[in-house]
Amino acid sequence: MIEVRGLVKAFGVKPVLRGLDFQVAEGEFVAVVGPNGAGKTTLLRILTSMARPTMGEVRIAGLQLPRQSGAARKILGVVSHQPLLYGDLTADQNLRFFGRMYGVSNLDDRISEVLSIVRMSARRYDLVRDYSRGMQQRLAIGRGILHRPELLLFDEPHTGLDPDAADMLDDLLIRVADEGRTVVMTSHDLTRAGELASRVDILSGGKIARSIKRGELDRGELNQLYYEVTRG
Amino acid sequence: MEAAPRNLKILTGITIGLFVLALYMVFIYAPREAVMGDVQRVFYFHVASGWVGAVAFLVTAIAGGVYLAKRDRKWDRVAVASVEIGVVFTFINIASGSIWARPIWNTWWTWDPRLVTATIMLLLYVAYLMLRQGIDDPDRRARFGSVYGIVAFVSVPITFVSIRIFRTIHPVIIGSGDPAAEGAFDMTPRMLQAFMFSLLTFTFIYATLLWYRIRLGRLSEEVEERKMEMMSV
Amino acid sequence: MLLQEAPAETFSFMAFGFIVILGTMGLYLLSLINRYRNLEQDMELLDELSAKVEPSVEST
Amino acid sequence: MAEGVGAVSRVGPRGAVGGYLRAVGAIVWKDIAAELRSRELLGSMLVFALLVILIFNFALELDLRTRQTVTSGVLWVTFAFAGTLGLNRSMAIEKDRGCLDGLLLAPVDRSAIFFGKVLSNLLFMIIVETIILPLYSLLYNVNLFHPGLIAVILLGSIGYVVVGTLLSAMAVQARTRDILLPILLFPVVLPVLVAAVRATTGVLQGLPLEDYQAWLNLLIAYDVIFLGVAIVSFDYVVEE
Repeated sequence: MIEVRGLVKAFGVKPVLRGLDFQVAEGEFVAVVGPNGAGKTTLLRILTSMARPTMGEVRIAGLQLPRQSGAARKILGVVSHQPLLYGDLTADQNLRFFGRMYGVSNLDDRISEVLSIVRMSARRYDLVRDYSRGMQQRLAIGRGILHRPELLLFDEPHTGLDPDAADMLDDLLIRVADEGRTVVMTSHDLTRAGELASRVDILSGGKIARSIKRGELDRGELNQLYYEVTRG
Repeated sequence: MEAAPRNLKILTGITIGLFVLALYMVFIYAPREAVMGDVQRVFYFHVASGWVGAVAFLVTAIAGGVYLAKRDRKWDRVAVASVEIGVVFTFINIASGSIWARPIWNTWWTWDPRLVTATIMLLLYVAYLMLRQGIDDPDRRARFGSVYGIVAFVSVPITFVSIRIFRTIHPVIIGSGDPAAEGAFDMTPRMLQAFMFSLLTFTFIYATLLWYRIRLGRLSEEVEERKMEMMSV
Repeated sequence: MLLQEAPAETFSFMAFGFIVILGTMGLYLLSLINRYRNLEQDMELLDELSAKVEPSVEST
Repeated sequence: MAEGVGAVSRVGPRGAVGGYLRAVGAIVWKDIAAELRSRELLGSMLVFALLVILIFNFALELDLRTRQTVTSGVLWVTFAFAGTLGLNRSMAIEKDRGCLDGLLLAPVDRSAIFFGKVLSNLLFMIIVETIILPLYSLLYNVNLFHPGLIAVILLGSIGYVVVGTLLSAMAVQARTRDILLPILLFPVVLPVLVAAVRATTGVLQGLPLEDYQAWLNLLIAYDVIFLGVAIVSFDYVVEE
């Protein structure tokens, strides 16, 4: 689904990613973890074609970025740590707008369906501005899956959520992933990442330093490895 | 940074030589103008400065286009360097024109199309520099600079045309709308030679300054780079 | 004024004009030199700093 | 619209055009829906426009004779000032919650996003103009109802909004975003303002078309040239 080879991204003179290789097979749920500033968000922004790579090859479902980004964006669903929603519109209007941008068919039905998945049906006609952070994030996930994307990218989805809201989000993430979609999530929360993902990749020094499949290590070992890789 | 390369040293030498010669031609070789007197001597460098301004902004627009196509930062360095020099010489052009106008048209300022266009051009490129100042990410700065450099350059001829039509329709209150009408003079061959030579000299001055300014930009980026490294250590 | 036979006495304006032209060019040149000097000083400072930092990093 | 929806995965020429227009329409619809809710943008533009006209009233002493000659200037300065307010706000809305990213993630051409924003900005501009014109007419007892005026205002507003939308997309991404837009915009749109003011004067004084035809041509040329420049360069302004 995702194939990244030798990816380099520099902001000005400062390299963030230095020859990164990264593969994700179809149906996998991969969590990319790493300390702040390691380049997790940068990696995701390149995968979403919001940033262009300085060097290296990036393919999504066989489509080369940034050249074929238009086609790639169709199969991508993105949930960022910002909600990407309009505060002065209701949930219904927000989803309707993005549905039209993506050309979703049977939009009314799909909006109802998505709202019930993210458990926001009761707030359908309320302004997004008045939502709590957790509700905004749930609606943002609704926006991300609205057009039935094959590949979902979550950028620090737990940012700014209280523990209850974060647990609810986890349920949602698992449900979304179980529908057979490929998911890539960045996080700085190692524990959550380890519980959710089928594979945890540790990003350090601008590269994927380690890649751990679920069940390979227990939580303590994973934590220790993480600190060894990122601190050492 | 290494010392100036040999070609730049040679160019600098030529430019200084040309400049000394140009001063000689403007002050001694060219005759005193029969009507306006000495102040007409300002004309040679006045026009040459305007020429440098126009060339500089053209170079900025082209360098901006090349940057957007190739994404090589060196083109952006050319673009900023050229704007800076263009702003300096456009200012010289306007100020010297104003000084020339005072004894000839009896006013420091006339709403002549060329003068107004030059002034708006100056404002455009001051805005360009302010835009760049407001952006921290160097790649974005380069991209926005390139776009604005092109937009600004495209707007200049339209501005000129609009002011030209404006002047011809409107009654002219002070002086003449067109300096060719009043304050015009027949150039003697020596004047023409001094004029052409000034244009050549200022083109060389532009090229030399551009080269030095590009090197300055590169050095500044190197320093930034080093500072980044220091901070990450 | 324009009808006079002799050229107008405009020497002072010429002088003023050239002061502005050459003065502005000179100022720009000075600013270039000044900026260049400052950057070179920064560079030297950075050299010194990195010379100090590197051994201490290796020793720890 | 229905055909466009079905043709998304297999984009034929018809589907592509349908999808493009649908995206443009969606952006305009979204901006109108948000504005109906908040009324921030039009509200601030209108109040500001009225204030500018009032200030002009005292600054210029708009007596009967002066009015004949300065009306078009006062109007266009008012539109231009109020316009920057609207343009800034319209782009700030996109930037605030990362919505611009959301727009850019959609599988539509960037120029569709540009056209959508241009159309909604143009709409807001025209709404303000249609409220200000009769109001000015009422306040100063100047007859502004003239069919030719519509063409002039439309041509002038298009040029202003096209350049304004492009430059406001840059300005909101700068650190100095609140002060930057007018500084970037006014020197570039100066020909639009000059031409629009002169053409408006021509229309209001009932001059024959030949007398201000040159201005209309200039406005058309400006609109076409900058529409081209803006479409090509908008991609570079929104990418990262």
